[in-house]
Amino acid sequence: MKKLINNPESLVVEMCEGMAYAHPDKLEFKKRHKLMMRKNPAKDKVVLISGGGSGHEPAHAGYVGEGMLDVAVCGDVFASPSTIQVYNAIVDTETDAGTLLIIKNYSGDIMNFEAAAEMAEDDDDIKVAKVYVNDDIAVKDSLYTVGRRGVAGSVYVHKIAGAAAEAGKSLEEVTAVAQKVIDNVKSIGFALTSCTVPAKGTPTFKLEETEIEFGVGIHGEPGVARQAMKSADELAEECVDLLAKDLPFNAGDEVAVMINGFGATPLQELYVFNNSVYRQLAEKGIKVHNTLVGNYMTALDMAGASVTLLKLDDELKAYLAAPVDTVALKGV
Amino acid sequence: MKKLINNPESLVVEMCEGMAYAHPDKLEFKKRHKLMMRKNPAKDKVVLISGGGSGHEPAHAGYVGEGMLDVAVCGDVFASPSTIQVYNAIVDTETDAGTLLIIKNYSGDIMNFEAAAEMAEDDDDIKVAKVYVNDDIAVKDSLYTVGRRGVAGSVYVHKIAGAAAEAGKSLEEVTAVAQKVIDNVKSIGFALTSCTVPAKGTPTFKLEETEIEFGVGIHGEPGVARQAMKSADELAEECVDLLAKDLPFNAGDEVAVMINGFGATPLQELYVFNNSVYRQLAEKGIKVHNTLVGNYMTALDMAGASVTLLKLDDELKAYLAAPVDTVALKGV
Amino acid sequence: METINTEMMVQIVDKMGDIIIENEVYFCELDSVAGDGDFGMSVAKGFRQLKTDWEELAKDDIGAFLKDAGMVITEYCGGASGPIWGSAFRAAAKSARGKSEITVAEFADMLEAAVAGIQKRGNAQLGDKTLLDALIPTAVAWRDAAEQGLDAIAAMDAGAKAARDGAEKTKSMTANKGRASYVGERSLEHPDAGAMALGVIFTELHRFVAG
Amino acid sequence: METINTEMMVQIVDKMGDIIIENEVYFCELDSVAGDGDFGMSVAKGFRQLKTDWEELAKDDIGAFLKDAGMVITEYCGGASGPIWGSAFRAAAKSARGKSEITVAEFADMLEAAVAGIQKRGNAQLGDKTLLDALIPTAVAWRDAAEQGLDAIAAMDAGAKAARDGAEKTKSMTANKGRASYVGERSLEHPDAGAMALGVIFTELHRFVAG
Ligand SMILES: Nc1ncnc2c1ncn2[C@@H]1O[C@H](COP(=O)(O)OP(=O)(O)O)[C@@H](O)[C@H]1O
Ligand SMILES: Nc1ncnc2c1ncn2[C@@H]1O[C@H](COP(=O)(O)OP(=O)(O)O)[C@@H](O)[C@H]1O
Ligand SMILES: [Mg+2]
Ligand SMILES: [Mg+2]
Ligand SMILES: [Mg+2]
Ligand SMILES: [Mg+2]
Repeated sequence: MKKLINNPESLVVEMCEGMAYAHPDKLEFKKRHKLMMRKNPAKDKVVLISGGGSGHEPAHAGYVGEGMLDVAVCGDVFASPSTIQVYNAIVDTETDAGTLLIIKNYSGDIMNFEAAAEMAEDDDDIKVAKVYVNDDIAVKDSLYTVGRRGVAGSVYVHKIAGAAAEAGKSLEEVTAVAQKVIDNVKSIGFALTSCTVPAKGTPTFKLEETEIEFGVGIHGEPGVARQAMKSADELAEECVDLLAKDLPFNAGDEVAVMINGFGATPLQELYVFNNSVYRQLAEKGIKVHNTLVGNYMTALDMAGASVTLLKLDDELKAYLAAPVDTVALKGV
Repeated sequence: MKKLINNPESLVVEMCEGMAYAHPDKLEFKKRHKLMMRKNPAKDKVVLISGGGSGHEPAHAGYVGEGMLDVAVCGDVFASPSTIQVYNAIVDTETDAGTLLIIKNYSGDIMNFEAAAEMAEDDDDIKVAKVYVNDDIAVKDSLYTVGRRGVAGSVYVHKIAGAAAEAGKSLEEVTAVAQKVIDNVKSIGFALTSCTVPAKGTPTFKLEETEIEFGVGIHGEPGVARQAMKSADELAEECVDLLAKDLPFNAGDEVAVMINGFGATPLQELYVFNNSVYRQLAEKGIKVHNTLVGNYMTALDMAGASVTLLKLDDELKAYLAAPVDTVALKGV
Repeated sequence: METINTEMMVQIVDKMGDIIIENEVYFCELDSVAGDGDFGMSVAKGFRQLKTDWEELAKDDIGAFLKDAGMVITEYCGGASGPIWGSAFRAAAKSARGKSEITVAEFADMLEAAVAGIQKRGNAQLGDKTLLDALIPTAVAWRDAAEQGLDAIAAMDAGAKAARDGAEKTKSMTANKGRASYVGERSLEHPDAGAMALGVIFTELHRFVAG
Repeated sequence: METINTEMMVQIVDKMGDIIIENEVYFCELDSVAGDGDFGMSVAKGFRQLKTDWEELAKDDIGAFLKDAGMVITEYCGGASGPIWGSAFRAAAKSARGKSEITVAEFADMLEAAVAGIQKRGNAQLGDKTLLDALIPTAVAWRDAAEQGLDAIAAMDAGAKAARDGAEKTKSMTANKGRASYVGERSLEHPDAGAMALGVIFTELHRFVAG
């Protein structure tokens, strides 16, 4: 493992401090509970809290700021923040308007965010709502599983719920529009290489030069199938076919597209891939209203990418276009 | 080589098209000469043209737009665009205010941009000024070499010259402030891995798990010395010491800092590194006025980073803070 | 040994920490096949903090001690393990509240409370390929031991065996809960990390107590 | 063979393209040690385009042919090689303007013009570890051959030998021009890619013409 770090133990705190030093106008880092807080949020709006394991940079701290999140709760690499951390985030940012927790559908996150919400409601009488992002279509959604993971689609949930909160909507309204995004957003990803968790020091899985893992999440877990490496066009076809069927997305639909890099994929390749995806969507008559290409929800140093589609209506379009000024997202 | 592409030959065009599809409001791609053009530029301002080999994404096309460049001329991977390409960029964007070419100090770029400028001046009577970015202090500047390379410092030249042009300054004034940036900007970088040029298919050099190349440029060339891998703190100390001595940067100076990833370095590591660099600068009494952390001038899939320092005065601060709306830089 | 007193319980938890810390890398490896490879780290982190805070933990009675331990574990164990292990300890604490000595039957109560605590938080059932597939059989084994009048050391032996067997069975399950569920069929053949860890922990603890 | 006519020159440039395309990977490797590894690609790209556009190139006389070829090379050779090889061809074209047959002395004129063209663009001198370290000796060898009254085939032989020797000498030079200068002392021991390529090209061309 060759990483530009000092040591795995202090990594998350050093990273957060490095981020706060870089953006002193936007961010304030509270070290005790690893909370990345928005500088000067409105006092009377619905509070948005997200977070999860670290290793997904710029998520989640990069989405703290005007028009998005109020707090990102930072866990260790790929490990949910603790109940105590989340609880402190809720209590520290309490407003009369209430708090929405944007939770990715992972057992760890669910357990910690829910337990924290219970504590805040029971002990502090804070109104806490929750939404669960579950956009990853790699996983079959069935009664017998914990359901689908939340991955890059979270960014759209942050953006749109953030715009609604900034617009002064009520907790119920913000929660409803967040849920609308969740109901209309789907993602699928693949890895060209494994990532290396710093504390472990070796890659989580091994891929040959000719192999990829299809259907990976953002924690370096293996995907649902190992496949032969394909061209950008072929991968785009496979991803778009799966995504289109799932919601489904149909001819005439307008979508936001995110081509998300997992951390070690050069922008060059992401733009080539966007070209492939764009043409696949065009073939299906699906209209691209808005595109994001970049590293938005990563898995450390994993090479690979995910495609996210969000079906838009006028409400979602308006919130998507609303002003936003965070480290990782400025304007859309 | 495992890359998310279709084939090396069509790579640059597909990438540029993918970029234009993603940002139809900002960019227009002219395929014949691989020119990424700004949509709707002002008709009476100084025209800014930059460019160079591809493989540095988001550079240079990512810096086309309001407050920065008018055209990015895209060469093949790591190869200067041809004289004919640059000539067409100049002719296609001619205004009465004249044209500034922002050239990175590489023999290929110099020869092609200069030959194009001669053609445009001689054949078309266009006023063309040139500046040469040479911020890479890895290379000794002497009478006997071609001088220092232009690397990540180019981004500040684009930004500040772009702001001056947008403010309606004359060609002489824009050129002067671009030169002022060049005179005050220094960079140094190191690689943890080599990159792989797509057409070649194998890494340009090989590094062991315990080695880095110090003093690398942005073309995957080996650096000036192979060293043992160090911690982020140690690398920050080494980089800041070299940079501070070079201009020199002294206690009391105010600087803009760029922590630039070379393409495969996760943001997590860049922020850890920023934390290390920030503390080194603080120790020297150098004040950080503004920080950029991210992939701004890359070398394909190289892992590693560079540190750029720009010494600021009130004029540079004002231009740095001026509005900017490009794919890769929005607000600073 | 008919009963377990506070001092013994403190020693057991201390030893448990040693076992977890020693096996950190192994537990991570178990989680690498179908999980995200951090299980050993997540649990070890909490128990390492426990050792740091050791002097400050209440040692008045078993309940008070387990409650303080549970709070540290809740805060410092990473990922899913924080709430799972934290709620297990805190539920056990409630069940042993005010007691400075517990019988085998009361130990069985405590284990059952821990199971319930984990289920309240994580909603998993027997067969979902989680550590419950080791912990539930362990609780059953302790209950049987109590009914058969076995002493604590014999109960620990039976409990450890039940945990190992339970962990073994997770090999043939497709995961439903936790991250292993994301790889579906691909988690077949591989045991659950948490269940395997309990097998190791209870086995070592029996060896420790048996001397 | 006393002179070289238009047809012969067209064949020579055609063959030159073949040699460059065949050696693309080798030329890249030469550029990998201290350069950025793209030299073979950069040059091959232009000559490949030349073959695509072959039918449209003027073949009226040597000058016209070289000028058209030079324009394609200027546009399609990548990186530094576009202006270097492009200006070499265009300068040579000027020197052979209107001629449909050239003597060994005129060929030497042409090579000297090419050297001057490259120097006007790139500003390098003998000893700067560029392809001029092969091309200048080649021009000198042709001039000597003309003065000694040798025929074109013998001149080509001498020119190729001079190019190979010149390229060999670049091994002991630290680069001043081009990208190899960025690695300073580390480029010692390694020859310049462009100079080595000229050695290969001129050697193969002599073999081709000699039959
Ligand atoms: N819902 C659940 N109920 C009980 N145990 C669970 C549950 N989800 C996961 N586990 C246990 O936790 C272990 C994984 O813990 P850990 O690696 O720390 O969490 P994460 O999945 O967040 O990385 C699994 O091996 C399993 O035994
Ligand atoms: N200023 C110059 N004058 C003459 N030849 C040069 C000059 N700079 C570079 N070269 C030649 O060009 C070769 C490299 O070409 P190429 O790899 O295409 O360019 P780049 O350096 O842009 O990657 C060198 O090996 C050298 O022979
Ligand atoms: Mg985890
Ligand atoms: Mg090159
Ligand atoms: Mg895990
Ligand atoms: Mg080269």
